[in-house]
Amino acid sequence: MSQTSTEREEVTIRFAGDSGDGMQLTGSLFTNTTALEGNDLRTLPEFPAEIRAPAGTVPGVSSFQLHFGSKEILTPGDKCDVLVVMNVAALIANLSLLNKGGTIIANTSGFDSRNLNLANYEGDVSPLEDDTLSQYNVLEIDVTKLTKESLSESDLGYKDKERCKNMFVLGLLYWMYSRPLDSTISFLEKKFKDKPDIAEANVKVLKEGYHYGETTEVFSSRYSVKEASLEPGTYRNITGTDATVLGLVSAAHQSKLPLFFGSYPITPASDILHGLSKQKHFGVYTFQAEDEIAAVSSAIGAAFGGSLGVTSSSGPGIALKGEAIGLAVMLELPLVVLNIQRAGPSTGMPTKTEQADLMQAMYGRNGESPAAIVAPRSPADCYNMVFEACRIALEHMIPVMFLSDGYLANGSEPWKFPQTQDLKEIEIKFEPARTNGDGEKFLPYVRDDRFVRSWSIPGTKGLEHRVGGLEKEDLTGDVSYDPDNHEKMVMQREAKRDKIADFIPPQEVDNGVENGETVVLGWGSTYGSIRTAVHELRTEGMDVSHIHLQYISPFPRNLEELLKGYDNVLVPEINNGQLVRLIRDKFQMKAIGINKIKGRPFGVEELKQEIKAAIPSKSNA
Amino acid sequence: MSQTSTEREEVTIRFAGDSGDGMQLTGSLFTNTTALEGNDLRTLPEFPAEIRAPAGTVPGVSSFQLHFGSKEILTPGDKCDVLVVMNVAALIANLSLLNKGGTIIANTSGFDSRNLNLANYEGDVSPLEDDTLSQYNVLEIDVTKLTKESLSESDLGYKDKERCKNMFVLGLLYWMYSRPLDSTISFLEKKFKDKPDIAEANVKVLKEGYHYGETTEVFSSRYSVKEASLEPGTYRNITGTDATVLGLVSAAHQSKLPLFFGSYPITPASDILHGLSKQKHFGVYTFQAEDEIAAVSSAIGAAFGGSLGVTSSSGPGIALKGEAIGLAVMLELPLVVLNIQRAGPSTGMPTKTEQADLMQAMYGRNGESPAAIVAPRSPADCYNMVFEACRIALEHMIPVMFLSDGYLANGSEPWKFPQTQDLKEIEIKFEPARTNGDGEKFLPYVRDDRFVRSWSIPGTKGLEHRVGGLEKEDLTGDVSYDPDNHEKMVMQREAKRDKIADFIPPQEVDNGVENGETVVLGWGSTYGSIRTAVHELRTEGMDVSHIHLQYISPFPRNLEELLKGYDNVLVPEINNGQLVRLIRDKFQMKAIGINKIKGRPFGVEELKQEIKAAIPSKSNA
Amino acid sequence: MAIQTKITEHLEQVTNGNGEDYSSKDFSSDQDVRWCPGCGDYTILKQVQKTMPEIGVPKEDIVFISGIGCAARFPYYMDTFGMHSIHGRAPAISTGLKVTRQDLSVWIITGDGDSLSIGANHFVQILRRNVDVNLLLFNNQIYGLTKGQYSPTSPEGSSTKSTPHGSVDHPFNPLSLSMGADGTFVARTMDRDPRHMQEMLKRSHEHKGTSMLEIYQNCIVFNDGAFELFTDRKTRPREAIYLEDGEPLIFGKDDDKGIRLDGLKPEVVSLEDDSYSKEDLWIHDETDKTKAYLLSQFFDAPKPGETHMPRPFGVLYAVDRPLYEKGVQHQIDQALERKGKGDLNALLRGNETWEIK
Amino acid sequence: MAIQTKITEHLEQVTNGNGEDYSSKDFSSDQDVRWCPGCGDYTILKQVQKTMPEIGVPKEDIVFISGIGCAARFPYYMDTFGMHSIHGRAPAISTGLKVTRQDLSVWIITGDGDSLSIGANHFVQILRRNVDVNLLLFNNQIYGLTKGQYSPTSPEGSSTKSTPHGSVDHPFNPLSLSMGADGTFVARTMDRDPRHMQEMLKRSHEHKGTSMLEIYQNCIVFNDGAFELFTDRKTRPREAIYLEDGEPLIFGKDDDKGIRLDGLKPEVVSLEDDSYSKEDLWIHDETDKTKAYLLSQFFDAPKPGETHMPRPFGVLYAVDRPLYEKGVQHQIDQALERKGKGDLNALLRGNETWEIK
Ligand SMILES: Cc1ncc(C[n+]2csc(CCOP(=O)(O)OP(=O)(O)O)c2C)c(N)n1
Ligand SMILES: Cc1ncc(C[n+]2csc(CCOP(=O)(O)OP(=O)(O)O)c2C)c(N)n1
Ligand code: SF4
Ligand code: SF4
Ligand SMILES: [Mg+2]
Ligand SMILES: [Mg+2]
Repeated sequence: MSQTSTEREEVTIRFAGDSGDGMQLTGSLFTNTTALEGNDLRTLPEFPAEIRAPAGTVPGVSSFQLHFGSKEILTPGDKCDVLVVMNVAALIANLSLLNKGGTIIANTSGFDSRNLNLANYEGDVSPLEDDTLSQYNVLEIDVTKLTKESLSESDLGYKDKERCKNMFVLGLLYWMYSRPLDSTISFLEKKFKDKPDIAEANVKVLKEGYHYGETTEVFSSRYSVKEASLEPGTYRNITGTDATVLGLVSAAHQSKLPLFFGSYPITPASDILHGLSKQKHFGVYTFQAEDEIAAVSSAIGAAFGGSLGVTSSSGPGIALKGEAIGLAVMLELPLVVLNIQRAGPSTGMPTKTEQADLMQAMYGRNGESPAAIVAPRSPADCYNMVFEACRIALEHMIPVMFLSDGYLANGSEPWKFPQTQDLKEIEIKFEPARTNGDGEKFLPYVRDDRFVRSWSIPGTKGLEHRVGGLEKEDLTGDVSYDPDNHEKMVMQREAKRDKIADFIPPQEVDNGVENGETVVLGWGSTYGSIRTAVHELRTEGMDVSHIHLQYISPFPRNLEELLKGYDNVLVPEINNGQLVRLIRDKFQMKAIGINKIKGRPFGVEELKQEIKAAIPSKSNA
Repeated sequence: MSQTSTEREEVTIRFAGDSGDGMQLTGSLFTNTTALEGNDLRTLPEFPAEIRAPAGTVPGVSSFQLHFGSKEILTPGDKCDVLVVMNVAALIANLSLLNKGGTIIANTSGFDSRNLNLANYEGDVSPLEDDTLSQYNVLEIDVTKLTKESLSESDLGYKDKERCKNMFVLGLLYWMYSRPLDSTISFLEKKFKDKPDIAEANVKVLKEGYHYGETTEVFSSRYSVKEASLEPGTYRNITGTDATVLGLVSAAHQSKLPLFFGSYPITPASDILHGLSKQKHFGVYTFQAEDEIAAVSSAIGAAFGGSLGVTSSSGPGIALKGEAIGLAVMLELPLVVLNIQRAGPSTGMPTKTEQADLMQAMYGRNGESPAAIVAPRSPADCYNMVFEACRIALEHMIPVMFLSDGYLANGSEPWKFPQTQDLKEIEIKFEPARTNGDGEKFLPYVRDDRFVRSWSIPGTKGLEHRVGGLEKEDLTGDVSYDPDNHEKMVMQREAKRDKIADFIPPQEVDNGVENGETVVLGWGSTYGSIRTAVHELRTEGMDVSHIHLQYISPFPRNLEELLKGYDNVLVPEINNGQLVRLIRDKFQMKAIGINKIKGRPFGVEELKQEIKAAIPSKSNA
Repeated sequence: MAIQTKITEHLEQVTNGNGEDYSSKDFSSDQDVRWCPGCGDYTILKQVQKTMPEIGVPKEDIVFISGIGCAARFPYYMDTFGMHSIHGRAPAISTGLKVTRQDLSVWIITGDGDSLSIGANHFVQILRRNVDVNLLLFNNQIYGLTKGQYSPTSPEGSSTKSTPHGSVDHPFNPLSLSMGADGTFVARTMDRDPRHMQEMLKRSHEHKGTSMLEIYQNCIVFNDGAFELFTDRKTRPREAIYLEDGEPLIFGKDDDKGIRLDGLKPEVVSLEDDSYSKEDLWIHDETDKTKAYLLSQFFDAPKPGETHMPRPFGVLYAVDRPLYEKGVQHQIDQALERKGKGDLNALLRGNETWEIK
Repeated sequence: MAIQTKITEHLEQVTNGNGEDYSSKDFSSDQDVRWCPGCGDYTILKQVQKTMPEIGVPKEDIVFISGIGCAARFPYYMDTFGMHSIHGRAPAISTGLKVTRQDLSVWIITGDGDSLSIGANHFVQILRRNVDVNLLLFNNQIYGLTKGQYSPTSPEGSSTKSTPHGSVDHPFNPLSLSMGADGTFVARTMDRDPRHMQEMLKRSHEHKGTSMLEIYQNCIVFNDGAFELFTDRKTRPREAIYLEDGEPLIFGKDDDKGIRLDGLKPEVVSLEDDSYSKEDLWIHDETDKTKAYLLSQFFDAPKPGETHMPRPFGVLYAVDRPLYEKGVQHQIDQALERKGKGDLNALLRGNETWEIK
């Protein structure tokens, strides 16, 4: 018997099951295979808020969404075409994310009465038995049973056998989307090389799933998704967190400085600490401090000694660092502060994403305390922007805030990774020693033409000097209460921050025209949704362009001029309006915010609606 | 022999000497006498940055400036007409603050070679001997010698006698400005009632100084300053710090709540803790915490228990409180945070004034974290605005930031103080107990028409409930990760803050017209300088008005409309432009900043120049 | 409170229970408990809910305040007043609450990271101030909520998410730190011994002052078996010693071992041969600070030659010392006596006034 | 550092002094000293400047890091590298510096408020980690810079600006707290005994690990005479005891008194009558933790009946324990050995890549 094979331009699959069902692994294996097939893709895992919520319950559901295609893919997809649910809780938690008419692959043994209770499902019969799912195309498969059967020969224990069931689903989907099994097989063999029987079992079940697709009638058709036209080159898949780790190691490498990373764990930033603690052979120092204040303080201490001092946290922890960041502003030492934003205020929703710490980054310190701010726009871009954060901090002797978020940190995409020869040099020079000959006093606060002072590290003869948080006298760096000196220093610290604009790329229009009716101005993790939305609106014939900021403080020199080229400036943000305030204040132009504060990224569709809705109201203003 | 008596509308006297010379006492005694004479006045002490810098040195100079007159007096005066200097260091430190042609009263024994060295004075002869002071009218008096002589009979020790010399100067000035001695005499008798000989000596020297004026020829003339036309009533003199203390005690009294004040010392806020710790008989709890975080946390704990929880600090300490203030935002508990601002960033210049923490108050927390902000405009106004801060916090269950500064805290003015019957009631109501009868669940996050939730304190049967920093579910207050709920709660917290605008007075034009060419918009401690400058400019015929904000978040409802009535909006601030940013952002209008960042208030003259300079540039825009 | 306020009025109106006829069920809230299956926190919750009915406090007068962490979710599950605050600050929040509301029974729930890492300052300060609250330190030697980094109580060499090659910090000894901070009540129990835990909870409640109760709690996911030596039926007799005030230090299965003091040096002796009898043993004295410190030092890995000491469970130290909040209250009452209730009009008027007509 | 960096290159270029032929003048900066006349800080500054030439470290390799307070202005007056940081954080800053720059001699200058109030967390953490820095705790039992509020070391009842009716908090015992935090070097000296201070400064420098040296410092303006009993020639012999390793505990004028141990209880005995001789006395042993704790407890006001113990000065406790920074460095070196110097290209490439043509 034969099944037709349909071609698809893009597909979104969501794997959902109990935390114990291995959906994250299933998802990432499918991702790797798909990447190797040359598709463009974006992924987003969703973990339960609890460490390990009771099995079978809704809060215990863990899911992984993969969006791949032969076209440019920039978001994990608003909704999915295929939803894999290993139990009823997974269905309850995820049904709203399935497109009408979409396919559900349900593991029937996850829908027995025990599971219905655990998930405290309202209906008295399983949703598979009533018409709850009538608008969907449901495939019921007793994955658990089939898995066990296929392993009847194996002498593995019950639990071990049961654990293979995700491979069955994976195999099935590989068949559905015409993907090869080899990369997964070699992964399994590597992973379980000390447990050959387990490896064997997993591989067997994987193949079983694949054959199940081939041999059963359940599937009307299978699909193929062609290679995407990605820029030629060598690619890997990477998450925002890994990209950040690599970017930091690269910056240390390019500046030839030791990397000191002082941090205190917090979701969703902790994984950067974990990642760096594995890079000791790059001479990376990681310090898990007693709190965020000690973390940033230790980084300042390291920077005073000549290292690349970096600290990381998320909203509440960043709030605690404010005072010490102010010290770094006054000391004019390099400092990189990573804020992997999460939903606030206060503890908020730690596992949900948000962009609401921009104003804190800008103003969350006492006094006039200018720092630089950069923001990555995609998982892979975390690499570029954290590298830039380090470069700016080191070359301009200033604290730099790097504003990523949970959505970027956990998401992944294919990355045409660079090699060392492709990387920028980071120019740093320690002030040389002075021979006791010339008795004249060393002046630590003399500035160069970028208003940057020298980096004069301990251990350098003749440079003995004292710095501190009290206002400094121009040039000497001595304590000064002189009124004019204070104003001068405040202005110089600001001028130094603003001068950075001469050392960053000018702002480009990401998509669209330079002078047009409407521009959508974004920053950070909204890039994918905005780019996709604007692209589609343009193909619908709308005069709308997209500008996306990666450098927020200072703004690129040409930004004002660019923005003034449009009648409408729309600013979508995952907050209640923050960049939009900076734009209004700085350029005194009318800018309209489009805001979503749900701990979730913009969906492409909703964003398109919002953009359309926002424009007329503006034009007739 | 007779001396002419000239009448003056206003006079500024500056007393300057070594920290040990008692200039602060001298100044405040002259102030009290002058107040009793019915003059309007403003004072400003200036302390050395060091606790007790070496005697005779410039950093050791302590001074006190008094500006009084028969007209409205709103600033301590840009420069002084009379400068009292007890030694050469005092002259060096203060000469620049004396008006050309002004009078210097110099204690010659403070100008001997020893003092010249201590002050490391450049010139090789005393400034009294060369022509350094040629443009001034210098009176040289050997106060020390005259004091000792007048006490030759007394059997006091050398030091004690020497200490009386400030009374000689005071007596002399009383004569010069035709002031009675009695209030000072009774003060001295009270102060030294256990040391009658010391009292006697001081009084004797005081009179000696007075007679010296009468009998010697040194003075060409004496002056008189008529009563000011102050609003009828009973007055006292008060500093910003004392007014703040009284305001807090009054708010506790009017809300009938215990006042809990959790604080950690820091200049210039510490004196509030000192003042309140003397008010225990009002049921005031003061807690000197281990740090600012514990201070604000303890206030939150007290508020949870039903008390009026207040915490205080200055810039760096406020930065540390950000995370906990965010918790209070989420808990929706009343909390009052006093920030007595000082020059920043970082440790900055602790003894100097600045207004640069407005943005921190507005945005210095993670996530969307709306708090209310109020700012006093004069020392006595600290009473009204701290009372308002408490009222808003208690009636709207929200954290309120009170932004004063060192200039207001240490300055003083006459105050037509209220009595209890003049005070507003503060309406608070604890949620009543529930009889176990009605089993239905208590909902701590139900809101009234002001979007305010109930205050449900421990000890109330049936109200057992849990609050916390995780996002709350609407109504129930349970933990919720629901996307729509989060957006709703973010909006409700903001709406609650904005709703406060219905419960504060509409903004008035302080001076000038409602629709005009130019308005000068100020906030906080710049009131006196702006009001005086605008008054003078108007008398010079300029179309300029003055609006001064005491409520900054939310803004008064009518502010936008008011501001739109002018062609030019000028915003003078003792910072690098902060309110001006909020105005531009909120009202999308072009506003021009006038900024001074010297740790000093605006002088009236310089402000007039700046205002004039700013306007044309705007008009031809 | 000597002064009438809205609070005192409010409390007069509400007629609170006498706190007698409760069952443990009355203390469980409507929230689903969300710890990992098998987490030690469950049994602690159970023991607390069992103990509450016995302390005779109306539940509306009980407040649980926690910081952040797995342990810190505890208040959500207690049907009393509660606050799940911010990381490490529960002691400071509780101080503000207890000083102003001395009528309440305040319980702090905190983890080893919450109170010995970010919150260590507030931890030592509340111990020295001796505010009358009960601090339950859930020590699982790991950061649970953030998915398994080492904590200040993790043994050297712990390999965790943030220390793949093993931790290099020397850990705190929480009980010695508490002694060093002049705590007035220092005790230890374990999740696997419900009866002992209940007893310790009652003792903590009864003690007037800051009661520091360390609870060994198993984190089954990230640090399983950290305390097995003490919790495992087989090894417990050898490795754990239960302290009883006034009783000799005896342990071992069928009480075959004792501890005596040779000068300042504790040593384990056998009670089987006749060389030593109970009379020769160290008699536990909860009020002896030096002995309590020594007991808290039954902790470090024994140095070569030294006999290995069992880990003490029970109350190591318990003495009375004036309560911080009482001192504060006393000054207020004194002031009221000396000056009488504050007269606001007089305060507003100050010392020197003048008339403008 | 095994890895070549710009720092190692830079340090190779600069040829540093051998740190021998210095005089104390070489360590005084060009800044005018700005403490109150008669402040104890002056003599401490003097002793430090006198000691520096003797420790044989080039001054460009010496860093003084302070928090905020009068004491904390100290670095401005030393002609070495220095940072006057923020309140309480010097230990954390120093940890970051020392871990990355083990070639430097790092000195922390801190006050009783700076390190036992706002900075108490970092204080106990650095002690447990045992980073090789020298922490000089200027204890004047008051907040000097903020003009006289009580501090965590002010005795109960201290009436200060913030406690007009006397403080009600029970103060910390800094040395007991340090023992509780497992410090490896715990010592005390006083501003009025220059020679002893110099000796203690040298000992602090020589100790490998966090050296906690408490210095009794007189604040002449806000807390004058706080330590007079110990500093005054007349009372010192009676009230202070100087510790010498391996020597019996003897004090009193013409050494007429000694201290012996009766079990765990120290007691003062007279050496005049013949009932006791030196042989009977407690022999000081810097490595004995229990004895060190006991000595740190010579602090509280004696309870009725108890003999009054003199206050110990000198090194109470000094033991070696692995240094935090060495542990960190060791892991890096190990990793380098195991994996070789990191290959960035390989790291960037990762495990699985694919070609797009
Ligand atoms: C200011 C701040 N920093 C960091 C965190 C992240 N965080 C939450 S709990 C925790 C530590 C939890 O460990 P522990 O206190 O031992 O509690 P456990 O989870 O082990 O019960 C951390 C680091 C936070 N929520 N807030
Ligand atoms: C964050 C912060 N909080 C408070 C202060 C104010 N402050 C400066 S020094 C100090 C305490 C000083 O006492 P101590 O540490 O004993 O030093 P001392 O002045 O007595 O030498 C305080 C509270 C500050 N500068 N920064
Ligand atoms: S992570 Fe550990 S401590 Fe946290 S709930 Fe799970 S088992 Fe318990
Ligand atoms: S205030 Fe005290 S500690 Fe500070 S400088 Fe003066 S005397 Fe020294
Ligand atoms: Mg833990
Ligand atoms: Mg001090």
